[in-house]
This record gives sequence, structure tokens and C-alpha cells, in this order.
Amino acid sequence: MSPTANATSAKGLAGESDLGRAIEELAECSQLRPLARNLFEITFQSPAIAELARPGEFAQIWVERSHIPLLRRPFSFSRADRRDGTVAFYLGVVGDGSRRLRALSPGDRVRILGPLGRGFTLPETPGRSALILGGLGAAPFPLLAERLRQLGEEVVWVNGARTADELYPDELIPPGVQEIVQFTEDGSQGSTGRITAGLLPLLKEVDRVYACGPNHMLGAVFQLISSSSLARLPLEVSIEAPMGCGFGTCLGCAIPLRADGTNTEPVIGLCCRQGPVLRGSLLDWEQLLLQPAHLA
Amino acid sequence: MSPTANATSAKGLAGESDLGRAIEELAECSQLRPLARNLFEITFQSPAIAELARPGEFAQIWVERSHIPLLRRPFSFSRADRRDGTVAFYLGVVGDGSRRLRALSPGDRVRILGPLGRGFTLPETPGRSALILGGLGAAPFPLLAERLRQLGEEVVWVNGARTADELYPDELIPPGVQEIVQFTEDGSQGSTGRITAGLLPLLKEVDRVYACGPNHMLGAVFQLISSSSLARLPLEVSIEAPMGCGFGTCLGCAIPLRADGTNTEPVIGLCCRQGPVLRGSLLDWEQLLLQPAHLA
Amino acid sequence: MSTLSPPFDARVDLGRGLVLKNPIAVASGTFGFGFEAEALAGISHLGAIFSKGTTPLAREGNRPPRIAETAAGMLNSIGLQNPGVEIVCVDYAPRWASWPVPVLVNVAGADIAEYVMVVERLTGVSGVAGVELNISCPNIAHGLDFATEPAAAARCVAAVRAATDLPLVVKLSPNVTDIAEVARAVEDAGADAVSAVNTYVGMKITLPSRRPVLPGMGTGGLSGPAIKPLALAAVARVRRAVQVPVIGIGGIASPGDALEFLVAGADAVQVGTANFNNPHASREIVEGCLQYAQQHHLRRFADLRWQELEFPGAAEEGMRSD
Amino acid sequence: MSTLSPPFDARVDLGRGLVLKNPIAVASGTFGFGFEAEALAGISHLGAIFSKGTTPLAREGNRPPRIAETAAGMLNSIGLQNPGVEIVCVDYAPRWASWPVPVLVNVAGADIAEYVMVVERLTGVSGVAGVELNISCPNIAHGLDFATEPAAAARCVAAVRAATDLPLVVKLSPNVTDIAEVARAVEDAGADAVSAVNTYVGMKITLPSRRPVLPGMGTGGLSGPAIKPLALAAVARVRRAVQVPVIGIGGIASPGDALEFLVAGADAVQVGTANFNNPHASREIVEGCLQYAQQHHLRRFADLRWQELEFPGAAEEGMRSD
Ligand SMILES: Cc1cc2nc3c(=O)[nH]c(=O)nc-3n(C[C@H](O)[C@H](O)[C@H](O)COP(=O)(O)OP(=O)(O)OC[C@H]3O[C@@H](n4cnc5c(N)ncnc54)[C@H](O)[C@@H]3O)c2cc1C
Ligand SMILES: Cc1cc2nc3c(=O)[nH]c(=O)nc-3n(C[C@H](O)[C@H](O)[C@H](O)COP(=O)(O)OP(=O)(O)OC[C@H]3O[C@@H](n4cnc5c(N)ncnc54)[C@H](O)[C@@H]3O)c2cc1C
Ligand SMILES: Cc1cc2nc3c(=O)[nH]c(=O)nc-3n(C[C@H](O)[C@H](O)[C@H](O)COP(=O)(O)O)c2cc1C
Ligand SMILES: Cc1cc2nc3c(=O)[nH]c(=O)nc-3n(C[C@H](O)[C@H](O)[C@H](O)COP(=O)(O)O)c2cc1C
Ligand code: FES
Ligand code: FES
Repeated sequence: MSPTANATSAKGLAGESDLGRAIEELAECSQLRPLARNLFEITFQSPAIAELARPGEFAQIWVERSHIPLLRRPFSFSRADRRDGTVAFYLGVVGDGSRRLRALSPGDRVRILGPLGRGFTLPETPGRSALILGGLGAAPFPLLAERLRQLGEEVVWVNGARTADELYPDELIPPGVQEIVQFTEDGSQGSTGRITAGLLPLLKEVDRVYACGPNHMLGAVFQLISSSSLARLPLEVSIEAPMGCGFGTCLGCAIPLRADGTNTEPVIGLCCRQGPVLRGSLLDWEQLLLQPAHLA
Repeated sequence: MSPTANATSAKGLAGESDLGRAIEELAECSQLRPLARNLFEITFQSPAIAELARPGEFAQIWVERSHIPLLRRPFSFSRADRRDGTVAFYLGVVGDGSRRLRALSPGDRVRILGPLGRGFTLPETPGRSALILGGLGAAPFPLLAERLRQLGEEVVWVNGARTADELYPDELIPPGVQEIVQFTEDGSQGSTGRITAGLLPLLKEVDRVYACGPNHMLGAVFQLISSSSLARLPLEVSIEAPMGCGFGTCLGCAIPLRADGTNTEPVIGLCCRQGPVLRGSLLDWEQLLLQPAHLA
Repeated sequence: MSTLSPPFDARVDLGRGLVLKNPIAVASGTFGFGFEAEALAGISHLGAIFSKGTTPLAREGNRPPRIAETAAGMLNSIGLQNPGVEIVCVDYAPRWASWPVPVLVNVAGADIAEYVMVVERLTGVSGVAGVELNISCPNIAHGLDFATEPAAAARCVAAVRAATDLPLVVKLSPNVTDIAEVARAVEDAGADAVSAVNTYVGMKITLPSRRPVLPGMGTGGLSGPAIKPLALAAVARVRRAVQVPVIGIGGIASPGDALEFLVAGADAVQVGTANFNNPHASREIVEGCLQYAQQHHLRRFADLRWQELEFPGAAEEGMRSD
Repeated sequence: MSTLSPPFDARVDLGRGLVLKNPIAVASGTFGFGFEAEALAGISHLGAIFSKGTTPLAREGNRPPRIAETAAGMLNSIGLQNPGVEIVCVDYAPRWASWPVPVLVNVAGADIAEYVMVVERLTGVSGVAGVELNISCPNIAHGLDFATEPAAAARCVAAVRAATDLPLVVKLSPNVTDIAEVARAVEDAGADAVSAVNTYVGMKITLPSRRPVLPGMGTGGLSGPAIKPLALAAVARVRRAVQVPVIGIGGIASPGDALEFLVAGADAVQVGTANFNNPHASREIVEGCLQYAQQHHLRRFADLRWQELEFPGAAEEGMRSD
């Protein structure tokens, strides 16, 4: 590990992203299409970044050259196509920054910095993966599913939401998924109940789990698995933290880590460099979930 | 005169605009067309304001709902058409505010407040008017020329610039203008020289003068006329000052006035309420021209 | 929540009998003496109006340019242009007397005698509901603003207090090391309420001219959204320091902004710069705040206050900025 | 202007032998210890690097959330997360030693002894080109920041001065009544240069939670374009107060912003928050400033300075803000 501003906390816990891979590209918006209520897919012509992006990594998009909003916004790669040089992001409209992205027209250019962060660990030998997502929060999964398929991995797609229309749309589920399991709290589609309710039997059949969604859902998934007989099942989660820079200098994206089982003192990691994808066991979930859902 | 924040200075010098006439309207951009290099015409559907606007009055346009730029931008009405409910403005691109207006697309909506300020005094009995403009700065003249024509007034159009391509385009000169006189400093079109060079003979033939352009040009026109045998020729100028509000509360648009010949102490007036159109003799030109051309 | 929840009460008591019908007022220097807004957008929705700063005699103000825009803010250097207290009392106050909104006159002076002179003249004038002392004025005797020295501020306030029984609001400057200290000093000296904040000293430079835009020393007062986070911190600090009502000011442009100040400890707020780019701002803010109160079943706006300000404790631990 | 105009000299002398190749540096806490930027965007264009604040021992920093956006600005409450001076000397400094850019270590402490301890450790370490004292740290013994009390600031600086012959920059807090007074005090106590400004105390509130976003007391430090006008005014004020070089900081995001600080009296500048949203900001600023200097036939950047700061006179007349 290279010496960085983060040296106090990162020691032995998680590697850090390789900043040498990140590129600043002036990317041209080529398409913006609605996927579901309040979910859009925005595609950019960004060949250099498309070449490099891996599942779970993210980009910092400079939404606006005037000073409001001031900071870039982080988005996980949803697609990265080396052949046509495009990258795509799933865009949920939350506040000013995402609203301005939503307002881009094909031909508009924005500066994109990426790839940043550490993505998902891909399997060394093919097996079976569960991709667990809460609601529409599938952002990094299309790219992950594509790469897994290329590796010959079988994929189970596990999606939970309150009602059917908050589920990730069936027609968008990436090709090559072997099994689709859906939960809705009101029973309007798939099994009735929270995602955690029927999860364990399912997970008995997989070699690893990738999860993405609101932090509290990720925490529930971790809790369920780690307190079960599947405690040793590899689990990687993609988490979110407010980001000032995305590359380790502002120290704004602090996340509470737990040392590898031995050290019980929480330590501080950086979501942008040791994350956004982390082994579930590395996070201090209790501290993490103390933080307000409404960050800002 | 009503008692206002400006009561110290306005007494007896110039009337004030009637704020009761101003309306806030959510106006839809219906057209944006280039007129000349860096000059555009932007048209809005704004029926209530179109009904009221008079030549020389202005509107405050809320360019951007986020806070950059913070303040509205003042623009003189170039056209106001009661029949189709449109108002139009001439738009020179200077900085951030005008650039954002320039970027509007038909269908976009902005809040417009107007009409504001005091416009040109229209003749009570028809005669002959000179409309003097520097460069492209013709903003209020199309509307003025139209109203003068309706009153049966003859109009002489007097335009000066450094070179031919900085003159206001011939094809845009309002219909009904009887005579067109042009000056260029390099002689590339019309007579050679500054506008002030050949002005006096021309003005012998008119009953009143309306002038619009950079403050220093207006000052030169005033100086020329007032030190000539035409000193009593009615001259009205449309001047500019940085505006915080446009309706008399910020006291930001202070302009130095000279009391009607009797009082030689300069006093402070408000461009937005006693102007932007003022009798040339009311202004303290020496003080006014001390101000930097680059306001910001 | 019971279906028979007690009715919402929007009123705010600023002390000495001055009760506003709602906590939304407009800030001095951003609303003239109320007549422009009366003609343009109406005033009856307002909790109170704070007039342009008023001095013993008329003032012409500074030479232009007087304003300059900055990122999400504006600088002003108006120089207290005003018609003088006599015109205020004779021409303006009689019209205010019939308004459904209390008007407080913002008072400025070059020394304590001037403050006292203006306030004495205003006392007993029908239509004048109270005064707000702008103590961010250069103290001619000592060079510094009254607002920057707790003792000087207190002397000024005590002298004015002795001269009037009008509701007395003292407006604090944020350009100080510890605004809480000044707030306590003016509370002790008899202020019925404090308002915070006035503008921050700022400068804009233009490259073409290689000098400041504003005349003289080139400085002006910064206002607008840019200062909102600073003003919120100042208001929370003042709230902890004094018992009297606190009026929050600084960058308020939306109902949400106003409510944030109430969370930060303000009892009422003043809308300032936002009046310039939106003459309907204060009305939109009043309506938005009342709507929020209803939707969230508040009994009074004070329910919004950050609990930590009422019951200090856990938050006192040492977080620090860098 | 003669066709044989003297060549442009971009260098800036900060005293005690520390000469920057150009006046554009990066601000403490916005550039880590330089390694991220080295990997991402390069560092060789820079006049200097000011490191993240360094304390005697490692610090974990504050609990999240640590940052929050405001209008044209951001608040931070990082809590001085850093690996401690030992790691800086042993792991980082050796790498800096080979860089074409001087690195100054920003130093923070809880009391004078801690400042002295850190600076003593840094003295003589190859790769450490100087220190910048962040005196906006709570003084454990007295409760207030050193930076808010001229006498306390002077004591701290004098103690450090006695302990090192490294170039010593003292970084001033803007959260004071009179920054000039503090600047003079630290100059007298032996500072080779002063830098201004650090962040402004601010707060962000969210309505859904009815509390501040940042933990603890809810305050953080405001930086970014919102503070540029405040920082320019502070720099001009400091410039009039001291003889030593002044480093301007606050909201610089473009070449024009940097040049404005030079007009306002700064000898050099630091780019801060802009490094976050644009890792190429400092390079773009260096290039833009050099280009401006050429186009305008400057001999040195100091030619830009507002003449009134050099020859005070006419501007002293009494303009005032409201
Ligand atoms: C590593 C990472 C990957 C992400 N990938 C995606 C994605 O693929 N698709 C997607 O729709 N969203 C994604 N997000 C969340 C996205 O960044 C936020 O929705 C966005 O920043 C909101 O900005 P705003 O201005 O619209 O909202 P506002 O609420 O106005 O933002 C205010 C501030 O809070 C921050 N913020 C708000 N919500 C979040 C959040 N959930 N996480 C982190 N910071 C937040 C903003 O960046 C900004 O600084 C990701 C976040 C992270 C950290
Ligand atoms: C009464 C009046 C009528 C006007 N009519 C027209 C018109 O019809 N067409 C047109 O193109 N322009 C007109 N102007 C000028 C126009 O308002 C400015 O060009 C515009 O405000 C520039 O804004 P900006 O953000 O693009 O420029 P910036 O230079 O970035 O503006 C910075 C600040 O300076 C102010 N400012 C800049 N230039 C001027 C100016 N010339 N006058 C007043 N304030 C200025 C801006 O309002 C803003 O507050 C008029 C100005 C006034 C006062
Ligand atoms: C143009 C202008 C003039 C002002 N005049 C006064 C004044 O006369 N007296 C006063 O106490 N405050 C004055 N202020 C300060 C405001 O009342 C208010 O405290 C400040 O602008 C911050 O609020 P805002 O950000 O909402 O504008 C003035 C502000 C502006 C912008
Ligand atoms: C996230 C962050 C961390 C900072 N950390 C430090 C620090 O450790 N020491 C210090 O002296 N200043 C620190 N600062 C202040 C900056 O160095 C700078 O003075 C301030 O941000 C103003 O400049 P800007 O507006 O260009 O950011 C920090 C600023 C930010 C935004
Ligand atoms: S976002 Fe800046 S350090 Fe992670
Ligand atoms: S623009 Fe505000 S008073 Fe004229």
C-alpha cells in the first residue's frame, strides 16, 4: 500500500484503489432514457474511460461548471463498452446535481473522472453468484453481470422492494441471469416479505454474494449471513458516502471499518479508495448505520 | 412624488416610475434569433407585460433559479406586441447572465418583472425625431420607432460605429424611418468619423432627440448639443447602471443628477426609477463618466 | 398525534408587547421604507418590516458603483443613503400607521448621541412599532464599529434603552471573534431582542482595472445565499448565549431557508437580498412556512428548534473543523 | 512598452531562502500529502504544496458525515485526520525530497508544546521545505483558538520560531474581529510569511432531520467560491498590516481568481477546495496565470498589485457599507 493521507486507518484492512488508472475525459452525452419512475440511464461517449472501467468502480461527474452544485457527483458504472467507447450510468433524481444531469441533452459535454475506487472481486474459478439489490438500486449490476457471464459464472438475481412497481424492471435484468428471485413486502410480485426473509435457503446454493442498495439493507443482509451457518460465504457490498473528491484527498468520505476480526476498535476508512465495494466483514455496521439516511 | 427611500435626492428633479404597473409573469421563450455578431433577439410569450410596456421601459429577467447569477438582469423592451402577447429583447452576450439567456430554448420559462422604469417621452404633436445610437445598442429603438410612427412622427435614424460590421444592420432598421444617417470611424460605411462629427447640421432639422448607447457616447452627444445653438433641443438618453432590484429598494443603481440648472451640487438619483430614460440636462455627466466602463 | 391536535399558532412575541403575526420579516436596506413593495407585491403577509437605516440627517450615500455580484452573493456599499429621521416621522410613519404590519425603523449613527437622537425622535410617533439598532457603524470616537466591542455596544444600547420604551432590537455584526459575547452584552444593556447577522466585509476585484469594483477602500457588505451557512452558525451561537428572542438573517431565499434558521434557534427571521431578485420572495416564504407547519402538525414554529439547543449535552463533545 | 522588455520572472521569495518557481500553491487539507495528486494529475507545475495538518500523534478524525455542500461552498469537519508527524518524516518526506516542488508541512497542535514538538521533529528532515502553522486550533489551556487572540498567537509563533530555522508560514483564521492585528502579532513574533484565510465557521441544517448535517455542535469550516470576496478583503487588510509575504487563500478556482488575489496584495496563493472537483485545477491555474503575464507584458506578478495598497492615499476616504 502506498503511503497516503489515509495511512492511519487503512493498514492491513483493505487495499486502496489505483489512482494511476483514473483519467479525466470530456465526455459527450449520447443518450438519456427513462428506465423506471425516477430512474434514467445516461450514456456518454467516453472511450478512454470505457476501456478501463470495471464493475463496482465509479466515476466523478462534473455536473455544472458554475459553482452550484460545487462538487462532482459519484456514479457507479452501469455499462462500459470498449467497442463503441461508451459508458452508462443509472441516474436516480435526488437533488440539484442529479436533476442537472437529468437535464443534459445528447451532444452536451461534461468532464468525467474515472475509473475510481475499488470494484467487485471477480471469481477466479467459475461458480454461482447471488446479486442482491434493494429496490431500483442496481447501478453497478448490469456491468457486473456481463463480466460474470464472460467468466462463465452462473448468476442469481435477487431483488426486493416494497411493491411491484419499485422492483427493478424485469425487462432490464441483464441477459445471462440464470435465476430471478423477487420479494415484495406487499406481495404484489414474487414472494411476500422483505428480501432478508427468504434469503438464506437461496444463498446455500451460491459461492459468493454481491449486494447493492441502501446501507441499512446491506447491513441487514450482512447481519443475516454472518449470524447464520453461511458466515464464511464471501459477501461484497457497494456502499455510499458523501464524497468531496473521490480520490482520497478530502477525507470526507470516511467510513467506519472493523479490523479483520482481530481488532475490535473501529477505524476510519475512505469509501472512495478502500470502497465503494468492500467485504461485508470489514465494515463496522453499527457505526455505519448510526449515520442519518438523509445525508444532506 | 410618493415618499420613497430616495426622497433625499429626487425632489423636484425627475418623476419616478409607477411601480403599480409592474407585473411578474412566467414567460415562455418563443424564439431566439441572431441579429448580428454577438447580438440576439429573444422573444417571450408574456401577454400581460406586452400589454403595458412602453418604449424605454425595461424588464428584470430572472435568468437562473439557482443562485448563480444571483440577481435579475435588466433589459429594455425592443418590441411589445399586444396582439400576439409577445415581448422581445435585444441581447448582447457580456457575461454569465446574458450567456444563460442566450442558452434558452423555445419552451423554456423565465420569470419576467416589468414594465419598470421611466421610458421615453412621446411627442404631444407630431414632428421630427432623431434616434441616435452607438454601435449595436439599439435595444429600445424598434419599439420607440413603432410608437412614433403610430403618432405620425418622422424619424431620422443616426448610427455610428468604428467599422461597418459594428453598425446596426440596415435590414433591421424599423419600418417607417424616413432618413438613415450612418457614420463609421474608418469610413467603411456612411460618412467617415465619429457620430458627433456630423451631427449638428442634422439636428437643426429635428424637434427632439432620443439617444441610446454607451454612457460616454451619450455624454459626448449631450456635450455637443448643450454647447451649441441647439442647447434647448429636447434630448432624452437611456442610460445603464448596475441594478440590484430594478424597483427602487436596493439603492444600488445610483446615478449623479444635476438639479435643474439652479442647484449645481450633484445629487443622487436612481436609474431604475427616475431612469433609465432621462433628460440629458438632468444628469451630472462629469460624475457619471468618472465611473469605470467595466462595472464588474 | 390526536385528531384533535391543538391549533397552530404562528405568532411570535418579540417582547415589550411587540407580537408578530408570523415570524417572517424583511431586512433593513432590502425593502426601502416599504412603499415600493406595497405598490409592487403587497405587504400584508409580512410579520414585520425593518426599514432602511435611518440617520439624524439625510445622507446622499456613497458614490457608485455601489453593488457587485459574487458567487451566490452580492456586495453593497450604499453608504446609508436615507432621507433622515424627520422625513421618516413626518412623511412615512403616518402611512405605516394604517398598515396591517408593524414597521421597525433601523437606526444608524456616528456616535451614541446620534443613535439616541434618532430613537428619541421616533419614540411616540404613531406608525413606528419599534427600532432596530444597526450598531455595525463606525464609531467616530473610537474608530471601530460599536458592534465589534462588547463594552461599546453595551454603552450604546444602554443609552438608547434609557431614551425610549419602544421595542428595541439590536442587530449584530458577524465580523467579530465572538458574536455571543456581544449578544450577551447588549442583552444585559436592555435589548428586547437581537437580530443576526448584518453583512460580512468582502471585496470584489476586476482584472481589467486591477482594482476593486467598489469605491474607496474597495470593501462592501456581503449578503445572499453565500453567507447562509455562516449566518446559521452565528444564530445558533447567539441562541445559546442569550434569553431574549433572536431574529435570524442571512441568505434566506426560500421557505426551507427560513425554517432552517428556526431550527438553528431563531424565533423569527428577516428576508434580505432575496427581495431584490424576487419581490414576491417574502410572500412565497410566508406561505411555504405556514404550509409546512400544517403538514407537519406543528403547534408553534418553536417546535422546530434543534433539540440540542434547548437541552445541551451530548453534542458538546469535541468535533472540530480543520 | 519597448520591444526589448525585460523577461518575465514568475518566482516568489517567501523568505529564509524559500523561493517558489511560481506563486501558485495548493492548500492544506485539499491535497493530502501530495501522493494522490502525483498519481492522478501530476505535481511538477506547482509553486509549492502545503500538506494536510499534522499533529504529534496519529488522529482518526471526526465521525461522519464530515462534509456538506452549501451555495457555492462546502463545509468540512474532518477533525484533523492524519498519520502523525513520525510517519510524515519517515514515510513521506523521503519521497518529497526528490520532487521538483517544495512541500511545507501544515502543523496543528492542542497547545504550544505540541506545535513545538511537531516542528522540532520536522526540522532538518530532508524533503521538508518549511512549515505552515495552523493556529486556528482550539487552545486547550485557554479555550479559544490561538488564532483569535493576538497575544496567544504571538506566544505560539515565538516558541516555534525559537525551535526551528525552517521557513515559517503562519496561517490566519478569518473568524476574528481584526485579522490585521493577529497578522502584525505573528509577524513580530518571527513569522517569515502569513497565509490567509483558513475556513469560516458555518453550519448546514437539514429540515427532514431538524438538525445540523455535521456531527457534534453542527459546525464546520466553510470554503470554496462563496468565501472568495471575504478572503479578498481579508488579504487586502493583512497586506496593509505586515511587511512579510502574504499568501492568499479562499475560493480560488480559476486563473482569474488567483490573479485577483495578487491584485488584492497577495504574493502567492493557495488553491484549496477547487482541487476536489477538479484535480487539474492547479495546473490550469498555473498555465492561465503565466499566459496572462505574457499577454500583459508583466515583469513579475507583483506588478498586478492594486496601486492603492502600495501608495495608500486617496482611497482612505470614508466609504462605508450598510
Ligand atoms: C460510490 C457511489 C456510487 C454511486 N452510484 C450511483 C449510481 O450509479 N446511480 C445513482 O443514481 N446514484 C449513485 N450514487 C448516489 C449519487 O452520488 C447521489 O444520488 C448524488 O450525489 C446526489 O446528488 P444530488 O445533488 O442530486 O442530491 P443532493 O441530495 O442535493 O446532494 C447533496 C450532497 O449530498 C451528496 N449525496 C446525496 N446523496 C448521496 C448518496 N446517496 N451517496 C453519496 N452522496 C450523496 C451529494 O453528492 C451532494 O454532495 C452513488 C454514490 C456513491 C458514493
Ligand atoms: C435599464 C437597462 C436596460 C438594458 N437593456 C439592455 C438591452 O436591451 N440589451 C442588452 O443587451 N443589454 C441591456 N442592458 C445591459 C444588460 O443588463 C447587461 O448587459 C447585463 O446585465 C449583463 O449581465 P451579464 O451577467 O451577462 O454580465 P456580467 O458582466 O457578468 O454582469 C455582472 C454584473 O454587472 C451588471 N452589468 C454588467 N453590464 C451592465 C450594464 N451594461 N448595465 C447594467 N448592469 C450591468 C450585471 O447586471 C451584473 O449584476 C441594460 C441595462 C440597463 C441598466
Ligand atoms: C443593499 C443592502 C443594504 C442594506 N442596508 C442595511 C441598513 O441600512 N441597515 C442594516 O442594519 N442592514 C442593512 N443591510 C443588511 C441586511 O439587512 C441583512 O442583514 C443582510 O443583507 C444579510 O441578509 P441577506 O443575506 O438575506 O441579504 C443591507 C443589505 C443590503 C444587501
Ligand atoms: C476538507 C478540508 C480540509 C482542510 N484541512 C486543513 C488543515 O488540515 N489545515 C489547514 O490549515 N487548513 C485546512 N483546510 C483549509 C484550507 O487549507 C483553506 O484554507 C480553505 O479551504 C480556504 O480555501 P478554499 O476556499 O480554496 O478551499 C481544509 C479545507 C478543507 C476544505
Ligand atoms: S471523497 Fe475525498 S477522500 Fe474520499
Ligand atoms: S436597481 Fe435597486 S434601487 Fe435601482
